[in-house]
Amino acid sequence: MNYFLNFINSDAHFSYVFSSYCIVFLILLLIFMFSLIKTKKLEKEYTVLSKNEEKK
Amino acid sequence: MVLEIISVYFYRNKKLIFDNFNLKLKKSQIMILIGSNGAGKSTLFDIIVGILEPNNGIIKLDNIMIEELSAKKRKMFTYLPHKDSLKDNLTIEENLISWINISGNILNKDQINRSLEYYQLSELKKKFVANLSQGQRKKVLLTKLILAKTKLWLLDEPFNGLDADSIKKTKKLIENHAKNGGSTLLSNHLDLSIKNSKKIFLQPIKKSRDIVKFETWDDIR
Amino acid sequence: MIFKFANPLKFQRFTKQIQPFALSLSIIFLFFGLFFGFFRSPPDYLQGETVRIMYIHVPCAWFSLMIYSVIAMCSIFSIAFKHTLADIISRSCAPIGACFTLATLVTGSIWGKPTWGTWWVWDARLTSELILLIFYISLIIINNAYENKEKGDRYAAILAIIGIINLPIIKWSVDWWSTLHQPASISKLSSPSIDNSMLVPLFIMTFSLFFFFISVLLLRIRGEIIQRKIDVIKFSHVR
Amino acid sequence: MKSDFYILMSREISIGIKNFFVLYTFASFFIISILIFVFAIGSDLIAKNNIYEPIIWVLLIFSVMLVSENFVSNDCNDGSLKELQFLGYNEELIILCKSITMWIMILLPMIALMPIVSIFFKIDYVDIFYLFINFLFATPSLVLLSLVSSLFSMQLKRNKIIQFIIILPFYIPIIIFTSSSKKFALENNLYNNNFLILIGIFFITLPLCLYTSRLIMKEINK
Repeated sequence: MNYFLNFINSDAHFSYVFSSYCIVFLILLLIFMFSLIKTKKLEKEYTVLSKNEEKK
Repeated sequence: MVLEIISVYFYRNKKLIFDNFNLKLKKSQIMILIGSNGAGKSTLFDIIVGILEPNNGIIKLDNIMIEELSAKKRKMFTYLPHKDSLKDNLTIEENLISWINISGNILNKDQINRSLEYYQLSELKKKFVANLSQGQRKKVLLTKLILAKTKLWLLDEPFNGLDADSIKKTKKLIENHAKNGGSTLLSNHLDLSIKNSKKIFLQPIKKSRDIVKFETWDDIR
Repeated sequence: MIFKFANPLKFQRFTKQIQPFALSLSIIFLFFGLFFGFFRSPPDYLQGETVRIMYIHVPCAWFSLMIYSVIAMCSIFSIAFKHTLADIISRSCAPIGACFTLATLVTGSIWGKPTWGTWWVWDARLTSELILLIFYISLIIINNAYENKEKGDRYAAILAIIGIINLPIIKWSVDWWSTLHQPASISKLSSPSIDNSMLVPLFIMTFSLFFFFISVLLLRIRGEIIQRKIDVIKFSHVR
Repeated sequence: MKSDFYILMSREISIGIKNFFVLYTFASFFIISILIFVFAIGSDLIAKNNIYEPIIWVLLIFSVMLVSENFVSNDCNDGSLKELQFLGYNEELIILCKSITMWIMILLPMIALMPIVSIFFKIDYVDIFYLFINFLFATPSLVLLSLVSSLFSMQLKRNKIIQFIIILPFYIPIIIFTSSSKKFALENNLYNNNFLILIGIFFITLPLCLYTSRLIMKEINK
């Protein structure tokens, strides 16, 4: 437990480690969000298209 | 059997162009493919010649599969595609000479001059191809037929851009080629008739896949 | 071939089930990794706390190379067997690979600041990572350069094949070049002598990133399949 | 019966000689960009810490890339590339003959340009000899790579710039081993075996570029 404590108050290196983790999680979140939104949009479009395919 | 096309299927960017297409070309027979542009005439020629592989189907030249014969192809057919492969910065004569070297025949100068007279191109011999009209370029392309000593002729729309007189000349050329045992397959977008020739009408495939069922991976290619 | 009988519909349902499962697995492993990384492992005597960046930097570097080998295998498969699933996998892998290399570069330069004092150092591994990023970007560009998706896939596969053979040469020549330019820099970035207390979070983080990669990949594959179905429907209307 | 290689080579050379204009673009681009560098850096600075070699190599790479475009494009647009294919010549041979003619046509202006460049940069004669040997071994792989990149851009209607972005990472090993030979001669004995590495790189890029251009040429007709 004390590893984490003196990690918190090691003021010199804390900002570097913390920022690097935040940036990596940001990048991974971005790629996840983009592909999620893209797939959802495509699914909606596909259901619309296949609906009026059946009508024809 | 000079040329045989057996059950060819071909997709081009998600559209079905040939659906179980069959064709048989016998010796000294003329066959005309008539179809609107975009019906896949030049695609068919590309498939016959072996540049495009059909999705499935077999093409046979003199009962040999097209994949097997690689260098011998030159001797078996002459294919004049839609785009004339003439170099702009060369004169007519140089173009013909370079074509003769590529297609593997050996001809001397006066044979070339005699062949140029057929379409009255002999006085344009020294002109560069760049400043020739579209019709004259087509005539230069057709003089290749006179020089070629091959059995099978594959002509992709030989008549467009030609005036009436040279259309008659080309027809006469094709007819006496058929007389001495050669066979030709030519395509045209207008309906025309050559003596004892067989006509095939190519319609673009109307059968669109209404309810699109995606069974195999090729459906979404 | 294993993919022959799995048609798009079955494959789509398969990805729909696996994807959330993989995502939850990756989040669980992430918590374990962070716990072991920050609570159980000691700081390094030489670099202090910044060694904890290694737990995220090294897995990302491994994955940027692993994803490129996935793309390379899929492009060979697609050139040899002309199977659309291989094209779809390699098309959806490229952006994820680019993000992992970007993450490696950023964490590498952040890690370099305390150890070397400057943000960017022309160290051998960082430069070859930068070249890998440029290569990923050119793969993505060529994938979307053509309106006809199939042509884009084919040219991207050809570029990937050129890359398979040239990237090791580039890596080797960059290493040789950087040893000439900076003979002095003892590459501190190399992970120090790892005792097992540091090894455990490293592997757990690798597993979490692996499952994250799988889930995003399956998501993008499903999107690609649906995109191609839409194109086919749109094209079949055009007479 | 003349062999395929002889036929193709004679065709390529006869066509290459006809459009001599290509050599003027190559030579003029090379000279003008050298002038730009001299004005930018100043000739005494170049002569002092002799960075003339990297400058020459970077300019050579860009001029080869520019010139390779019109070697392939007028053949492909007027259909003679397709004609060669359906006449039964396999694609590797076509590309091999094109690269050989391009290499020869690039060699001629370089022989003329070398003395001029040496006067510009006040290089002594020993280095010119090594520069030229380096040049002989590196340009074949440069030519092959730029041909592949111009084939890539044949199909692109909109943005032709992609061909430069794609192919640049593959020039890195060549530029590393050519422009560093003179500078690090003293520190290590890599001086004389840089040529061997360049030959090695050439023997890797030769089959690779021939195979990929075969794949591309099959794709162009689709």
